[in-house]
Amino acid sequence: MPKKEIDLEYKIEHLSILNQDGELDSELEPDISDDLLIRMHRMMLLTRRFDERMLNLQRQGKMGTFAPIKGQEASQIGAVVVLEDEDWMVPSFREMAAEVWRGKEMVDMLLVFAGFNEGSRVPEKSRTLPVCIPVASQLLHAVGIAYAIKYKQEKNVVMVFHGDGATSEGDFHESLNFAGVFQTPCVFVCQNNQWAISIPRSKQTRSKTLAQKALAYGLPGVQVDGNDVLAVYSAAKEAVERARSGKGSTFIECVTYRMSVHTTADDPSVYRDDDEVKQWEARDPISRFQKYLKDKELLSEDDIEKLEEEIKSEIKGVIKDWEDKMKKMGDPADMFEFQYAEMPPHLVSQKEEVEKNKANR
Amino acid sequence: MPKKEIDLEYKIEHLSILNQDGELDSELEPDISDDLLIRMHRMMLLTRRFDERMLNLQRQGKMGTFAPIKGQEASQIGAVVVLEDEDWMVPSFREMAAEVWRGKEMVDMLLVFAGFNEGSRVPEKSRTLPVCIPVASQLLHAVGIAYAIKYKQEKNVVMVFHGDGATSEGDFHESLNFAGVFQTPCVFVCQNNQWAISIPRSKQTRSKTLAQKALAYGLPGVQVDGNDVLAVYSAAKEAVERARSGKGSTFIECVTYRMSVHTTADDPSVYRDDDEVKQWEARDPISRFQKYLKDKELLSEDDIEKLEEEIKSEIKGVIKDWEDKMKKMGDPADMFEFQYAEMPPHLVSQKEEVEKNKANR
Amino acid sequence: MKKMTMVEAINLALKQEMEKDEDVLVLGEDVGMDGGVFRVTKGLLDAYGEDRVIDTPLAESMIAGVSIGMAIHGLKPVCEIQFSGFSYFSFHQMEAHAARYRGRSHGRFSIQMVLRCPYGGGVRALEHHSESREVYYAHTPGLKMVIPSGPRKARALLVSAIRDPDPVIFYEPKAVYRAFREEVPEDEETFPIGQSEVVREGKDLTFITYGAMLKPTIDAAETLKEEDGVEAEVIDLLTISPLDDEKFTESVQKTGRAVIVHEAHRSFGPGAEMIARLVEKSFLYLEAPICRVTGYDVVIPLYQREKDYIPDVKRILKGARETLDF
Amino acid sequence: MKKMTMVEAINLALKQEMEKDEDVLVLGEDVGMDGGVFRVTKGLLDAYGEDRVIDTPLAESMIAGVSIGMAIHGLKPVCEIQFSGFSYFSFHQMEAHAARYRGRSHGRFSIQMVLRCPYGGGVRALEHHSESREVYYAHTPGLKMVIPSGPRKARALLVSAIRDPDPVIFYEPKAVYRAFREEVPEDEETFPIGQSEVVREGKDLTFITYGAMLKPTIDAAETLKEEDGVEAEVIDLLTISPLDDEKFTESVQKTGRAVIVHEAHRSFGPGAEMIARLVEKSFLYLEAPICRVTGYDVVIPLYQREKDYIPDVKRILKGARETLDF
Ligand SMILES: Cc1ncc(C[n+]2csc(CCOP(=O)(O)OP(=O)(O)O)c2C)c(N)n1
Ligand SMILES: Cc1ncc(C[n+]2csc(CCOP(=O)(O)OP(=O)(O)O)c2C)c(N)n1
Ligand SMILES: [Mg+2]
Ligand SMILES: [Mg+2]
Repeated sequence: MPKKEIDLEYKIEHLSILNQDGELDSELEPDISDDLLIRMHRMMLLTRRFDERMLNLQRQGKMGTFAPIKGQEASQIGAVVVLEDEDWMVPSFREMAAEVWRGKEMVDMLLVFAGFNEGSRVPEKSRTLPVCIPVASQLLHAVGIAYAIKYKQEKNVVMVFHGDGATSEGDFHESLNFAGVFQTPCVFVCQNNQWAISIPRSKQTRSKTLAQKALAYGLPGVQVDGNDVLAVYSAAKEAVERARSGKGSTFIECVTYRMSVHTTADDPSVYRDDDEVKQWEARDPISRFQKYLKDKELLSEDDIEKLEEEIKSEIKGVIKDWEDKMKKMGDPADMFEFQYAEMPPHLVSQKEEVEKNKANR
Repeated sequence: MPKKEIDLEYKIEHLSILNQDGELDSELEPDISDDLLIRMHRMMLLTRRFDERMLNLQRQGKMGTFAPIKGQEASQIGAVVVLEDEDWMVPSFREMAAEVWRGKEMVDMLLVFAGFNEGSRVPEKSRTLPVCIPVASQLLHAVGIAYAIKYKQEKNVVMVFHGDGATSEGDFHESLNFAGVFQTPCVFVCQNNQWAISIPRSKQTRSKTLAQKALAYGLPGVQVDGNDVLAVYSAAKEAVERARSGKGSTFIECVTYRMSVHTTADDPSVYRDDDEVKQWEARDPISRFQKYLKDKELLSEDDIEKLEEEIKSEIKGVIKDWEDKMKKMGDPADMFEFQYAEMPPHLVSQKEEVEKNKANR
Repeated sequence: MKKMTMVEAINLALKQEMEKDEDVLVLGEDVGMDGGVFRVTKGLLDAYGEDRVIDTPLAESMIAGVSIGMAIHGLKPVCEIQFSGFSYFSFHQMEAHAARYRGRSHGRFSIQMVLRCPYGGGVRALEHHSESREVYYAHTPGLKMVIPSGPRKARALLVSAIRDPDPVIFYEPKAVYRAFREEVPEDEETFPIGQSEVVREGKDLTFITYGAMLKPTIDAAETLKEEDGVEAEVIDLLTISPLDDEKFTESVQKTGRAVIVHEAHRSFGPGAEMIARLVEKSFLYLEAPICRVTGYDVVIPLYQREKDYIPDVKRILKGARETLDF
Repeated sequence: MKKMTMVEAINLALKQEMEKDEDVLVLGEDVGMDGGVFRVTKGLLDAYGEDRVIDTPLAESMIAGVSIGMAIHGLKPVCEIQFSGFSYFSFHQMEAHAARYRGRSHGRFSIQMVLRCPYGGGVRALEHHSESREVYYAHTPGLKMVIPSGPRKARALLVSAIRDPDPVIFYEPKAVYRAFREEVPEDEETFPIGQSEVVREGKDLTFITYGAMLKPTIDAAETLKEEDGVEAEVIDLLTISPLDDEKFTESVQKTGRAVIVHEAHRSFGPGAEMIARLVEKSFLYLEAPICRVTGYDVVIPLYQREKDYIPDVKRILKGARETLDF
């Protein structure tokens, strides 16, 4: 039946700058200082190696469950480097690279995964939230912070990360709607890594792109090649500038891939094809960035080798530090700390109970 | 920056057939039997009068809180008449007209609003759910029923109603996403009556239309003039046919207006302009439908007068019945019924407690 | 002193705290233009503008979650959930985050927020508008749960809650909203969270109650005096969690007998915890079983049978007399 | 009889019920292809296809709400929430609807669904993966709350839960999932919901416990026998709500002393209700205060301190000896 079409003034675009062979669309090349490019590369490599090392430690039984980031370095680093220190970063649970860039101590990460609450401490000046396990629930905190920034007439922004699976949760919807209505300075970075544990993107939602979900909230949405650090950077830069200048939120879908297990408790061979992983290996974000940097003569094979050595010893240092720290931790009575600003009487007496039990052992 | 546009194969259309003066776009006129047209009109008028009467009873203190439907008769009746008896209808709390069409006894409505649980009984054969107070939560039940229908390879569909405010709730999002992924035979009828208590549509969400929210789930969405019963009918018919033939869900936004109070506990003069109400009075769904029926020579002023009399005495009968029924109700021990299929021991003893208390009074 | 209803007293607390501290703001459904469905936030929008008195879209998880974010960035949000029956839409945000950010960040973040909602029966409302489920919150570590019983305490406790560095769930007994007036001082008044109050002294029996149940309990105590010559002590809990067990312990060690009165369901209800604490700390003082006069373990019925669900003076008297006669 | 872990036993229950009744289906996150993150639903997808073993999008309220709808149309969904810590995302659906459709429709609709989730500590997991908050459900009228302690009971109770016309919350102690094997009959076996079991007889003291705490409680009972010559009775609750207070009443009227053991937080926790019932029904039999050996009123710590949070044999023994020495 013929009806009147409503003009939605809307389109969804896909952004790609550095293709999977590291070839550049030079028209779109963002203006990034050499120094920043080199630091981005270093962080991507560092976190790749740290990720591998943690997997190793976990397999040895030295750590509990954690969620590897392998393959998602570009979509995290490309986005997060755009932030100022005074901006807020709100991670989900798979943004180790972005967290480390923001100053999260690697030793603290190891502590958390080894079961010590101390590792999730947030240093006084840091504006990076602790990881958030309940999927999508952190998005509401992000827009709440963004509202507070706007309320205080400050100039900072919030960048919040989440996965493709997270887009199905009610909290995702409620956050983006709030961001739309109140035009909060919050940038949503969706790490569409194709999988939510065993559920592929295609079964998560029937929408063609995740980016188009922004339309429901009157927000701009864009899809980028999430393994292309330059594309992620460009989209994030534009979005952060929009937010900072009072024009509100943007939704960025980074199309990337979870090259490893969901968490160390997961066995993807049960539900996904190795072939798929191989295809994505060819689109690795690091090698393609390295080719770009080499083309720009900012990086040589030698540099890479030296960097790998440097990283190895940095990680070794972190692990040593971690092992030392663990020895000094684990007083059971610590569980009563930080429950309330002031310990209420019933916790004081329960704490005494624990201390008494400890003394009697 | 130049990017590649993604073709979403998507548009949002607005449908209007009978304009506010009752003028017909005859190209779009749906094929509805005379008999059905007359029954639709009768139901719209009956429920308008019943609504007015209930408001009256409430103001006299004979009933508790209820939510008037005035102005939304077309968007309810236009949609619900498309259903077969074996289809399911899932209301929110403001679909009195649609419920009565589906066979809900008016006397039961009065009982509920007068504080008797008995009024929310669902007769054995009925496939109309009881009203659902928590906004948007009923949408999930609707898609669950729709899944069950599909699972059982039956041919029925589900029609679920909700308001504009409901589109902000997480449960709305999760329902539509489920409907998209599993292509369930569920038609969503959004009664966009411009207000959610005191919150206008424009503050509920920044999206230009509510219909476009369907895009986020890969579902077709359409906006119709909700005060135009022919437009609502046409859209609902198409959607129900789609669902019945296995092609999945449709989202219909009916643009209508809450001409009365939110509920009898509400005073809209605090937050909305009388002028706005006046504008919408000119778009009344009943008078425009009457003009159409008169033009078709299906209705005369005389018929209307007779009908009004008939309705008056029908409502009178209902109220008499209600008053009689109330006299026989109110045994406090009834509160223990229907909590579980079998009454567990602690309820048996609590019930005895209540019976003992009653005996002692 | 001006005599105020509870609605007016809470409104005063909000107004004065907003006047004093720019970081305090109010958000929720219909709290702005409409002044709240019970008019508790009336006048705030005009006084403080829409950035500070925020009419939100219809989404409770959002209201709670956004408040958490605001608190992280240093604001002190007072959010309203329109009825406690809809607060479970945001329960995961309160349980997983409001209650935990302090611990999770190892002390860095305070979630200084108040989640206000009307609770309980008594206003002839529809389903989901009359529940009393304070246990869900009271059982959740990291949250505080406060229930005032009258206008003056409501005002003082809300001021304390707003200033409390921890998240406070503030249940307002809607049956009390306009039931009576009390003198409320214009000048600042606070009342410590975590502290109950002996509102009537007695030596024969201890009543422990709170919220809308305080009034019928006091009435029952008066009747006991008149008809039975019994002196009942009445304790108004005010804070449900952390539970102040000192005052009722002391009282029951004096009276030897206790009756607990609440609207909430009996099983796994708030009264059970009070009994457990009394057994733990005052076992040898107990001269009779502790009696629970409570809502039953059924969904609270619509208003025609509500009065049979909610404890009233007769039921309280019956419980008290059985306890006294034991 | 085959020896099975709890995971295998639950899997057997699901398989047999699905085999027997086409209306039974399974839904949740990763329950299909992956067979569930704990492999509880392993093999079901292959056997019954994706219409009956439904991998849902990531949304807990949806999982519960859709199950309610399915039940209304006559199916018997068994839905899985991946960890009990995420079940609060769907709490409003369970509280407002699963628990109430029977009452609301005046008996017309049965919400015959089971909401399964792993709960409790013991698997070195991240935050939100170790909670024990059964009270939220136990306090909610209209719901049933079941917690098995071992493979055989888990299988029998799950079959009963699936056939139960009321909504059942089925908490599976993940610490027990693979902790030990038990003989589980291949042939159908059920166990009545609402019934507890005396798993060890004794005359001196009554332990009341359930779930993962059964094992250390029995160990403590054995130690008491060996070291103290004390005969402790042990009651495995199995159903938390509706609470079977008959068996523990009888037991405590015999022993005069009771110790309650659970992982859940102490305050407003499940133990409080058992104490309240014992006080109500067995006051004159009590020879000592009833002791609660429980999780503390703090967010359960990450795994290094988890063992100090969760009751163990030593703490149970200490509680028992204090009760015996009173
Ligand atoms: C509310 C909630 N439900 C379920 C889980 C269990 N869970 C952890 S991660 C995950 C999948 C998340 O998928 P996605 O959002 O795509 O993020 P990714 O893991 O791919 O980074 C699930 C189901 C959880 N943590 N929180
Ligand atoms: C979950 C929930 N939150 C809040 C309310 C209180 N409330 C009842 S109706 C309503 C507004 C609903 O607006 P809309 O969806 O547009 O429906 P309408 O009332 O206009 O028909 C609100 C906030 C509720 N019933 N349920
Ligand atoms: Mg993912
Ligand atoms: Mg509306």
